[in-house]
Amino acid sequence: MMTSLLYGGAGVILFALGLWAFLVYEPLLRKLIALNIMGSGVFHLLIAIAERGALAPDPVPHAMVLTGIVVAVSATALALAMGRRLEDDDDAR
Amino acid sequence: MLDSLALAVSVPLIGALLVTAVPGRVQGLGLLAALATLATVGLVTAEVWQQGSLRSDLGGWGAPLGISLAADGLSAALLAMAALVALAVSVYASGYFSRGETETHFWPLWLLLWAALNGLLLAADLFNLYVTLELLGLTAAALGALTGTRAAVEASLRYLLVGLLGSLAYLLGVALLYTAYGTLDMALLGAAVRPEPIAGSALVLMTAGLALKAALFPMHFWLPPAHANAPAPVSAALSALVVKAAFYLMLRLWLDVFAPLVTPWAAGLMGLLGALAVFWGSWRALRAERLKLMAAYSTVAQIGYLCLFLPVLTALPAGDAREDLLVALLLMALTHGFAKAGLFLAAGLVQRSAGHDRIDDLGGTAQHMPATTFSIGLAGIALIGLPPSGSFVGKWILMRSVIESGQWWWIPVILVGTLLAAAYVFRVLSRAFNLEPTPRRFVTQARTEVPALLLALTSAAVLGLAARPLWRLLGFEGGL
Amino acid sequence: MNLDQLLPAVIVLSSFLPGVFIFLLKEESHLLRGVLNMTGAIVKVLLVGVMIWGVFHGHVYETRLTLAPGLDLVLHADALAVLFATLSSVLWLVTTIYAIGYLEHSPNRSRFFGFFSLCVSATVGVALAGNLLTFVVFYEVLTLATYPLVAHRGTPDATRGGKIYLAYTMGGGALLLVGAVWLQALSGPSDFVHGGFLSGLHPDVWGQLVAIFFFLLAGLGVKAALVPLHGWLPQSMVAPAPVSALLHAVAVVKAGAFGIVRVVYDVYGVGFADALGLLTPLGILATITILYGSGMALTQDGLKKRLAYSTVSQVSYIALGASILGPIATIGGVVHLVHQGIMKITLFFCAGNYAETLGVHKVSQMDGVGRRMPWTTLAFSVGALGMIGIPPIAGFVSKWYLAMGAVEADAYWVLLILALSSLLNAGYFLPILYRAWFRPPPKRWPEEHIPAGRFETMGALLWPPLITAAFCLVAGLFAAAPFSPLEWATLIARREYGP
Amino acid sequence: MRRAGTLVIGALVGLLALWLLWVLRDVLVPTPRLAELALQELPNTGVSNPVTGVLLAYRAYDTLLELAVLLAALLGIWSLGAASPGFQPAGTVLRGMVKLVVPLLILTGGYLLWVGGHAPGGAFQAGALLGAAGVVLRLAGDARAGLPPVPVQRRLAVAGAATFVLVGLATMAFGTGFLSYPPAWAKWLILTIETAATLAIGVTLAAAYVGGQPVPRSGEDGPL
Repeated sequence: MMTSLLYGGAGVILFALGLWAFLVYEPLLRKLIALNIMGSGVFHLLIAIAERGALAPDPVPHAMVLTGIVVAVSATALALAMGRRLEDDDDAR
Repeated sequence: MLDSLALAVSVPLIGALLVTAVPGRVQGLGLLAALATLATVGLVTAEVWQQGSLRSDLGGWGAPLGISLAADGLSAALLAMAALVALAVSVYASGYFSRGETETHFWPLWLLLWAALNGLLLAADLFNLYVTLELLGLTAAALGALTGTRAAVEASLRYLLVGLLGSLAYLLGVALLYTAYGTLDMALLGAAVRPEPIAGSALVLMTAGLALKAALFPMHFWLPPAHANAPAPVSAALSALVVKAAFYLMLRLWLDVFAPLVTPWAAGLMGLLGALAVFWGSWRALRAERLKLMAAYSTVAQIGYLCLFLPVLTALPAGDAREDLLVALLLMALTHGFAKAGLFLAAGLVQRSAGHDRIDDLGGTAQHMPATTFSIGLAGIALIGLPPSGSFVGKWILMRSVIESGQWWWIPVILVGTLLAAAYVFRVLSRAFNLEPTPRRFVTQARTEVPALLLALTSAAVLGLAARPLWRLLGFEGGL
Repeated sequence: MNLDQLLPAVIVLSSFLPGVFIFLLKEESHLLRGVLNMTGAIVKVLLVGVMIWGVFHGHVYETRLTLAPGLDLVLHADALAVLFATLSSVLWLVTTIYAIGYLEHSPNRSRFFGFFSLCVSATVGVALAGNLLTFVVFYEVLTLATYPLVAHRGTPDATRGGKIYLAYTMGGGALLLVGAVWLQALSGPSDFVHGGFLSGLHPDVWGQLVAIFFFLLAGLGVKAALVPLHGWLPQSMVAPAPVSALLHAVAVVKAGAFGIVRVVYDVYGVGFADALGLLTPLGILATITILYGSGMALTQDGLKKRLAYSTVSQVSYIALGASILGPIATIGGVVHLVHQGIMKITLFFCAGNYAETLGVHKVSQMDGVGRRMPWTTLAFSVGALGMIGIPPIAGFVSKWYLAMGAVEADAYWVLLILALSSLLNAGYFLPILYRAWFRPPPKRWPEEHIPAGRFETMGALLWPPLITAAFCLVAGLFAAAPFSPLEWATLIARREYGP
Repeated sequence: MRRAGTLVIGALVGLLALWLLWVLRDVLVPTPRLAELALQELPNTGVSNPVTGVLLAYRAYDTLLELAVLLAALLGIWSLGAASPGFQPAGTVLRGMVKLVVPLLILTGGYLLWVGGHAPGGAFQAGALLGAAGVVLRLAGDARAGLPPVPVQRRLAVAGAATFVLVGLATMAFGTGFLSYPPAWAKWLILTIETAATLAIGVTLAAAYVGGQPVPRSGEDGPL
């Protein structure tokens, strides 16, 4: 119970930190990292709830996290590619 | 066993995979996939028409362990609208993009977006919805950047980031719900949800995330640049379908999953945001210098319009009046979908023909393209909500319900919205009357002009006069 | 569905479908366009003729399309509907001939005639509307169809006129919509019936009914050009003459006045409206408008502007008739719906002829115009004298019944208004007639477009005003004949006040 | 001013965090959850690793769409223009290491793919390793990250989702319903899907790292 709250709470705090950084900082890279931290926060929470008490871990949140990671990677990749495209444009000027 | 629900998602997906693998025949294969998708959606709609609602347990597991797809009248109607709009967009795109790079990039992403849209409208599982939301967001952002201009890439990047933020808020909400209730299936959750803090937090997080994606005021800031800078067929799809999809999901959550939690105050807040969106979006549309920017701001206003339904809907007791209002909301959404798509497609033609889309300098172009000007006019009628458009019927029922539920303060909002819409639409249309010589003929490029015209015509005339089947589709009295 | 259920819809479509085809025509297909136009116009007149015969013999013509539960689109032919439908379809036929002649050689005719056809479809829809929803639908479609005609010329003036026209009519439409929806929320879905359908409502909502009346009146008053909602009318004079004729005599202004008549007689019922105290404000508004319009007309030098203000004034006779409780005043108001139409369209045709033939746009340029264009000026004189109320022209009949009605209702002040107004009418029309007939013509006309030949101007321009002028005389001389406007108005009044 | 804004946002976000912590404090109890049901049904899935069971049996449809998400990202990246030319060719030492590491990564990937059926592992982990091999190659100077020509890349990138959806349609055609594997076939179908998915993920990740359609070498395939 306490451990779960610790992990889950850490997830919430990560989410909040990421949200704060996303809202406050301008540069693309920081925003992207912030988003990934937010994502990690949610994943953290999911992992925490998978292992509540002494029962066997719940595989459903685990699978959700795996899927979530792939989605996050894809989105980050696309955002980075767009950012790079913008920087290339700047260089070309 | 033909599973029409699974087909409605997998057919466009297969189409996307095909055109990715065989880029040499992208246009032919793409159009073929579009037709096939329309056929599957037709099948879904027909089955819903006959059976009321459909449900399919993918993999045979069933809820809560497996994922289900489900369709009812609401989703079937939106699915059908999306398919018709998407087909028109596809035909238009086949004439709009010159053969080459852009076309190769457009088709696979476009079909993926369509698959995501169908997936979202049919999903019955909250986490699956997250995946479809992300697929939708990624494809939409990538398509928005297809023009390759700096403004477009910048706007799309912002769109992507905002979309991700929205999805993460949504996902956190899903995680909270799973924590509390141990299921992800919407129907099961709807039965389990109790008015308690964790469910309330999930509702707030998910609504906020989706409002961001639906560009509800004041979270609309990303929409106008993204929609205005995308290539015309993409703008049409983004404004008509993608934004509506987020709103649809929000509506589903409010009405089906979180119904016990929705207080009059919460619904009133949504209505207030909607009212502000109507004012702000319409005002900015009126001041917009460019046609596509005007259309984009008009989308902000229209989403606001849809939100006005929420407080009235919650105030009405279950019964005929509430059912009528729900259909009116749907009718409004459908009409706006067709109208906005038609408007953007037409705006794209104007832009291409004139080399720009500055409203003040459009005179000659409008005069030379009567069919396109007509499309803008017809779509405009539907956006204003003039008869015989579907939004007129929707507005009538909304106003009637507003009066009956005693929330008369929404009436001025509706009126001001209508008049501002008339002002921005006719600001464009008045450019069509000038001293230029006579146009050559009504339609000059059938492949691009006719889809726009048909969409606009559907919104302005067909939906309003033939709305009755919607009652039957949703299983309400008063249908055919 | 039998034919009786289809006829109203067919009548509306008889001009709508040609309109749609006309849009799709190539600009050069003048002949085909003319044929389509005329076919639509003639078919419509014939169908309306069938309907008159049927209504007279007790047939019920009703087309009903359910848009949504409680929202029926109803086209229903009662006596009042038939009266207005006949007026608009007959005058449309005449105006079509005139417009084909008037617009020869000008650009964008496909667009013009397309909207022209839509415009009359909407007007007939307004005429046949069987409930408020249907009325609102066609009323708004009418706005949409007339805007392109007002803005047609594309000059900065036309654009501005169009904008003002829209601003007024859209605002009015919004208010009308509120009134109509509010009314439906109170009374449920109801069709127009003689004597109204509201008197059974609980007295608690009477206050709301009064408010609704003013919403409806504001919406209708814009098109009917009631002061202070008349501002668009003089501005929209930039439109081509056939459009002005259409706006003033056939479609827009008439739709507003017709709507007021409908609301007073068939929604509230004139007795109930009187009980709610609604007739007095309506009468006051009409009076102000009558006097203001005439006063403004006196000061205008532009011929069309003078006619426009005259319309503002004349149309309010209809509202005035509706505001007096009593069958005779009702007859006067309703019959003026027709009489004002045929007289005013004659005047606008003539004004168009002067402009098109000689380039004469102002009253001050009209010296001796009667010698150069005697037939046109003759028609103009008939219309003008009718407006003043000189017997035996149609206008006299209207004013006579209004006056009698006022006496019947003990509203003697109306007599004063009528006298004053007629004096003002004379004040702005007689000088024109004097100039035209008795002053010597100038050496050169401002811009002589059409030289005098066998006729003083083109045949297509000359015949329409002559025909409508003849109508004015016939409607006055044979007012007591069966099927005359007066007889028809009497029938309507009899049904409204009931046995 | 800006600082004040930052503080306000910080305060609001902090409040949100506190609220969520308060909400979570008493719901982190063991029930309710799907674990028991998932473990109970596991023998019917054809795999014995519960996470793989969720990913490829219970929630296979999610995984299918997720492959589509990955593909969408790659397509988006490709649509943004050509890739940058890449890095300097690696020096001797690095090249030697690459020669060692890349085969090892591929081998490990293969192992993870196989083991995923009954222990932690599976297509994503394996695909990630393949992608990593591509990244290493690109860092070492191979402009195309060891990937085949673009037309082949396209086919490989769609292979995962295509196999997946075709299996789904096939099971539908055979009457068991979309993605309902017949028990006898389940294990092999899942393995087939996972293999295709591994390849697709590996290729997609590597291609995404290249970051655009590679500039064609002379005499080779053109940009499509």
